[in-house]
Amino acid sequence: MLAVELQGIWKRFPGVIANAGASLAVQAGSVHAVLGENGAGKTTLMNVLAGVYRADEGSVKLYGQERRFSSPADAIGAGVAMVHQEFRLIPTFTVAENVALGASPMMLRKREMEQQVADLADRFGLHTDPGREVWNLSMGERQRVEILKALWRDAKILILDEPTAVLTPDEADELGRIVAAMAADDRSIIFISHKLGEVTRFCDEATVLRGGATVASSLPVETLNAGMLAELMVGESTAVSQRRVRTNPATDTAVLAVENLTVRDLHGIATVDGVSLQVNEGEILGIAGVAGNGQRPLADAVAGLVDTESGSIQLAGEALSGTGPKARIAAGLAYVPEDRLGVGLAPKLTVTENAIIRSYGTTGSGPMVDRAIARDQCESLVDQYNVKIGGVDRPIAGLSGGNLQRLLVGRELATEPKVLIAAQPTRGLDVQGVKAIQDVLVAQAEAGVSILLISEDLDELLALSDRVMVMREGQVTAEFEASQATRALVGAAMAGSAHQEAS
Amino acid sequence: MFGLSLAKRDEPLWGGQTRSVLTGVLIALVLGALLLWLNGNDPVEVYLKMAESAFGSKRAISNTLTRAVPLGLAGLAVAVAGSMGLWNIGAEGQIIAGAIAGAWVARVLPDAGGAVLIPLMLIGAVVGGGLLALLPAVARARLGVNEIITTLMLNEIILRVVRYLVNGAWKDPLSLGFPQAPALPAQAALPGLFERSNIGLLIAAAVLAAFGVYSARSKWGYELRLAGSSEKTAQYAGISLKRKIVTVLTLSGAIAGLAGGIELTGSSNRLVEGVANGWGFAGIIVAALALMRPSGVAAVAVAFGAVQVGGLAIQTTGVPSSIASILQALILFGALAAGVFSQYRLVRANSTSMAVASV
Amino acid sequence: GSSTAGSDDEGTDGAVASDDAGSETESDDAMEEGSDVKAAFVMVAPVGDAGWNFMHDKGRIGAEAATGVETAFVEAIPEGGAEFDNAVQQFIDDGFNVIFTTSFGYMDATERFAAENPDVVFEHISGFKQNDTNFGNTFGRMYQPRYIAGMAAGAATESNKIGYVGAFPIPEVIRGINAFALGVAATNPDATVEVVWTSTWFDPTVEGNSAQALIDAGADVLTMHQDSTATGQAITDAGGTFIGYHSDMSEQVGAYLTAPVWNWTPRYSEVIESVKAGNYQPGSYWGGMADGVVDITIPDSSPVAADMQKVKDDIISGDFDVFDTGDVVDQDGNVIISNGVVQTELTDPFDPSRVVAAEGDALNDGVLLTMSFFVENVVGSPAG
Amino acid sequence: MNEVTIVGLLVDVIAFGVLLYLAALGELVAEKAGVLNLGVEGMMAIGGVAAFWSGVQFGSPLVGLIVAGIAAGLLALVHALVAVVLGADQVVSGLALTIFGLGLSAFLGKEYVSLPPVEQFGTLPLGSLRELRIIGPILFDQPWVAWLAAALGFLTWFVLERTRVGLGLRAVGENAATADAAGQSVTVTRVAAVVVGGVLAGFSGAFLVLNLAKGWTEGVTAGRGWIAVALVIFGAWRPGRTAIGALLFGGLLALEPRLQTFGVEVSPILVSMLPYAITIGVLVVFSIQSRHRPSAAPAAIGRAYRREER
Ligand SMILES: Nc1ncnc2c1ncn2[C@@H]1O[C@H](COP(=O)(O)OP(=O)(O)OP(=O)(O)O)[C@@H](O)[C@H]1O
Ligand SMILES: Nc1ncnc2c1ncn2[C@@H]1O[C@H](COP(=O)(O)OP(=O)(O)OP(=O)(O)O)[C@@H](O)[C@H]1O
Ligand SMILES: [Mg+2]
Ligand SMILES: [Mg+2]
Repeated sequence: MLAVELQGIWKRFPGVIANAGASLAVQAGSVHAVLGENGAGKTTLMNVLAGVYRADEGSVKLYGQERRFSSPADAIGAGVAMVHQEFRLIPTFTVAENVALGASPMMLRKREMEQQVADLADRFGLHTDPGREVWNLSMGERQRVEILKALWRDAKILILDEPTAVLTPDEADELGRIVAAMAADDRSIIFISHKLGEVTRFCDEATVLRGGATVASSLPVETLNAGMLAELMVGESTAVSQRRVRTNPATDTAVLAVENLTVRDLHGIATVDGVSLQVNEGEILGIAGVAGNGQRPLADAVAGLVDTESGSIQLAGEALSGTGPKARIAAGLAYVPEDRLGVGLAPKLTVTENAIIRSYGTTGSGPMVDRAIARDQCESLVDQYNVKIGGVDRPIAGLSGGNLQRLLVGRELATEPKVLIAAQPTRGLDVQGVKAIQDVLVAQAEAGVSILLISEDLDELLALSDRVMVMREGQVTAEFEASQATRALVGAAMAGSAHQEAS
Repeated sequence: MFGLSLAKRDEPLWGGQTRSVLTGVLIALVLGALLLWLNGNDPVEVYLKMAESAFGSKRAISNTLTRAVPLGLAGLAVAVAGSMGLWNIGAEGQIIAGAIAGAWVARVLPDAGGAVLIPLMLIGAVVGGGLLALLPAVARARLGVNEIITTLMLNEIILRVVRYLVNGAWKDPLSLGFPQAPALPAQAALPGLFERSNIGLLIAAAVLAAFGVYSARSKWGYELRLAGSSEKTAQYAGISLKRKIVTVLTLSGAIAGLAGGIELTGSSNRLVEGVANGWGFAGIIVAALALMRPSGVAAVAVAFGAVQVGGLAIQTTGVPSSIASILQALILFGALAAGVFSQYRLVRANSTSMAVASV
Repeated sequence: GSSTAGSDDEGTDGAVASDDAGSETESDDAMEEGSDVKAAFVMVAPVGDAGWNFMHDKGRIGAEAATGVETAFVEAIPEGGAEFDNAVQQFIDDGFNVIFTTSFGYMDATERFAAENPDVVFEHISGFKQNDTNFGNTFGRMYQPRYIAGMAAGAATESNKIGYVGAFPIPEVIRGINAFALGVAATNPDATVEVVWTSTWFDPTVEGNSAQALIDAGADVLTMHQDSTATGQAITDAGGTFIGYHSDMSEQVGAYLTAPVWNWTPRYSEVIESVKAGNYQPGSYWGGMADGVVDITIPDSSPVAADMQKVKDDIISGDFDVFDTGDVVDQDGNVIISNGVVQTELTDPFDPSRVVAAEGDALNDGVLLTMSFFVENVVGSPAG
Repeated sequence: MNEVTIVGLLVDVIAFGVLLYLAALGELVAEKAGVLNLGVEGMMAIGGVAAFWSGVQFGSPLVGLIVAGIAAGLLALVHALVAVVLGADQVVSGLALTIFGLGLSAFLGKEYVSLPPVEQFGTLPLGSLRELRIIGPILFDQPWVAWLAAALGFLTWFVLERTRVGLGLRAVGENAATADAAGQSVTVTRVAAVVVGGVLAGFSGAFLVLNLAKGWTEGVTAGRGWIAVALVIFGAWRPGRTAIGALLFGGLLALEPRLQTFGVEVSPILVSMLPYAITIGVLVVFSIQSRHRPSAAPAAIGRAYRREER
């Protein structure tokens, strides 16, 4: 019996077609993987199923019956629950309140509710403190709350959109067991993940999306291997990333030196906890780690975007601690932040205005922005990095992720930095994009730029880095020379245990 | 609701904001006509009177422009802050503060010549308005205190300050105890231009033009827009947000203060309690209709000034002032709604095929 | 019966009383053949405020009926701003040739317009400026009926405490309070008049609240110098007695006893008629009860009704004037005026260098216009 | 100063407190759902004129209250349509609502100016309780609307904190996308909250016109709606704290004239600044205290929600 049947789903957003006739069929009582590259339309399709988006065309059937959802409430009523990729939690609510939101009895009895949530959590081995406000919780805990929400509703159909992205491998396995138990209970689970190991271990069948359309549906997972899947996802055979050979090996001069750096978040938790590292001239230092283990605050702290509690940062011998971002830029630091549209670019401004974020202060002498120079700079970036734009005076929000990234990386490199921090530089890029950016990084390193590369993509790290450090809970827990770094070793260090992800 | 929802247009409609304001005016005029008709007035006659009194003669144009001056400056004040995502609801109070400071200058230097006194009074007004905005600015920058509320509260406080001055310390010895401030020295009046317009019009036009260009073209204006687009990006670009918040809100107050100075030396010959006369609140509306772009403020201010002049003129023909207010509110609602429809279209989920029907 | 010569539906407007609704169409009909006089009024607050502006609007309607000229008004025009200029200019452009500006703060602007428009007559209310040709001012001696009202209050109070809700401590209001208090003393030497300032001309809530404060302090008779009837409502609820102001408030207020009232109709009609006849003479008109611009209702119920009537008659005939008779003693016990002779040098409190009256001078209007002390049976501060 | 004047002061403190509280409670409900409504002043005015109208027509304050609630609720619906359903700017729409409400109430109320008062909200038949010394007049002799306000305050707290409806409403005000994904209709919740806010502002206007100003005149609200807006912030969006604030602000309003009868010589103009100055002070203190917590303000306030937009 088919629990879910989506057919011919089309969904357009201004300037983009997210789903182009996608389909999906999920057997009742099974765990079904939905795979695809970033931007392939997975989340969009799930949002259609969950009543968040209204499809332009297509049909939704649950248990053979046609459904038309005009709101998430309708979908919830039909037994569909979704754990969203970006958390849908209210920070000022307690765990219990978040869990019960929209599915509570008319009268709320706090104690009783918290007890029930605690019971539910215990039953599935999801440890949490139901009385705590969510803003106090770590990312992993928040993920558990999200899953509890779906369990609380006793959903027949559960959508998990990249639930393991912020979990440690142990936690991910735990989740795998829960999912299996649920399936055994005749529920249907749709599981989205980029980690193919998880797919093969947790799931029964897989559907692959590409460019918004379904390119393979309901493949039995036993018949799959990672290479096949990758091919289906990207549409062309890509060589698995290979270690690059440098022509001009790194030197021993430390250009960036971070000493005993500690950063605390708003709640006083040390997100970076006594980290020391140095990046030599022309070297690429890779930082590996499960998302949320301090990589981002580390990058922000080096770039001067967050206050540090203690420690020192030096760039080419110049002390940077206590200075603002401007001084660091002037000292030769460039930063490609993880959140490109939220941090690295200003979405409402035009392409040109975004292109000059680094240079406007120093070009032209007077108080005015020299528009001719600005335009030239923008156009040369667009040419050099092959950015596809609608027009230099259109808002940048209209660009796709890959093009945003090209412009951003290009802009940062145009400052001719001594040190480049690149956080997730190829996330969300297509194959050519990934290759182009990776080529640029290597070329820069060979030209003597020191690069701090933060990536969740282990293959990328292994392929590009001269050295790899692993961060866990804010600390550097392991360090490998390129020659010794293997997936297995680094993966184990990331997980913090002997356990490693199968692949 | 009713199976209808709003979907973003790929491109905003041509002529977006201008068109929406005009559509709003049109909607308001239709609804207003109904109201006028119910009240026993002839809508056509009333509207003709409105148009004529706002644009029908040199004098009418002067009246409209005279109003556009405080509206434009207050609108600019709000827009300057607004382009960085800050809400200055306190232009009303900053206008008063500017007028108080300007009047204070005249008290201190009663014998200075006009060429000295007027500029000093206007500078005083700028400083006064800026100072009143400084508290909300610092509170917002340092402590994150919501500037909407602090500026709103300061309006009420400064209104009572001027009332206190007029009734007490600054009471005019020559007005037989009636609560009003003394008349300004004759040389403090802004020189006239034509009809009732004075050089305040030129000052305002210059300030509006300068800010229009400066905010669109300068590094400073660029940083404002950057901060307004995304706080984090501004920080990433090395812009000190705290300092920017303080300077921008203070500047915003200073511009509103200038409006107070021009009203004081231009339209009134003494400090009066009602010097702000709602211009500050109207400025919020002007700025919002100009989409917080300083360069768009002047045009909206003139249009809004015309609506106000027209609204007053129809009163002389027996239309109650309440109807003039209602018309004004209707125009605002109309413009707001039309603004939404210039960016969104109404979509109906077809009950059989989920196909898109665009209305 | 009671004599209410000045209340709005009697007196001068009898001739065209049926037309006094004041709507524009009707007034066109009522317009006299050949008259091209049109009268405009500028009001500082909505005429719906039930006080000062309300009475001016009634005066306008009355004058329209009495003279047959077309009238128009604008309301809620702030003092000292461009709006006033716009409105007045609009009136002039529309052919209005008598313009009444009915708030003190319009004085300077009215003066300026008068200079610029010699063909238009401007009459300013409650100020003191004028010119030789087309700009005069008008006010009324409200203190006269206030005195008579005080007599009624003195007789009515049982607690010997009378409350007075005042807007601002300015001479006009202080003068009214003193006149009222002298009237109280005439019928009840033991009673005091307690004053609370509201710092607003119009805010029914604050006015009612101030009235309640006086009631709680023991007052059983209240009056006010405000623009709403809130004081009257408060004392009605408390079971006391109310003395109104502005208009005869008997309709609105249950505990109504009497009220000093404005009646602008005769003065407005007079100005309009003089313009029609081409013989307008600007001046400082400070009319009293004899002119009908201020008046009072004498309540039958008052035990002192006969005395009040006598004082009213004497005021009208000129045999009695409020501050001219007997001793006027301030709160500190100083005799300021005795039988019309100033006993101590009086200077303008706002310009102490200006002597208003020297010791031994006869009482003059300047003393009344700058009055800033309270008489002895007033409790409260004349400084606010 | 004696017992009578002190009791009188406290009676007024409660009356003003009730006036402010009703309006503030309405604003609180709307803001908790993420909608700022700066039209309180206009809604109060409409409520006032409606209450007076029905007082003239039906002579029953209860009917007046209901009619005032309906009228102001309908007015609030305009804001709901423009700012919630269409998602236009909440600040401008609210300001426009104030202009609209003041104009419309003046227009509709023209014929009621200077009419005698209509029947007020009376007291509850509490018998001898009302005769008790001191607390009798202060508590038990208050018009029943005061009890209603207290009850509504409690009800608001209860609904917000203890029921599913309140949880959903708060969620909408904190993060509309999250509430929506949890099945809570953002539009319906917000429209309802704005309308409820309007109804309460209407109640406040009715109480103002019937019991405090005791008659309809243009401008009767005299800026009290703005105090109500401030009060919500003062009360940190909590019904209980807002009640305390209402009594404090109401106390300052009541004290203004009474200080004079107590013989305290301070300018009433200066006293009238206090509520605003205190609000600023409290805001500053709050933000110093809560630097390391999420702000008490509903996080989504002022932001329109459109489901398919990111
Ligand atoms: N609300 C929206 N408005 C505009 N564009 C959108 C919206 N949601 C999705 N898109 C676009 O639709 C496309 C598909 O996005 P979707 O989120 O479904 O991808 P995905 O497969 O889930 O990717 P990822 O693996 O990164 O989560 C993308 O190009 C995205 O930018
Ligand atoms: N927040 C957003 N709001 C509106 N549109 C968006 C948003 N994010 C993305 N889009 C739209 O989605 C489209 C695709 O974005 P996305 O980053 O997913 O591209 P992509 O298909 O992955 O392309 P690329 O291969 O270049 O990465 C863009 O054209 C953009 O217009
Ligand atoms: Mg996704
Ligand atoms: Mg992409």
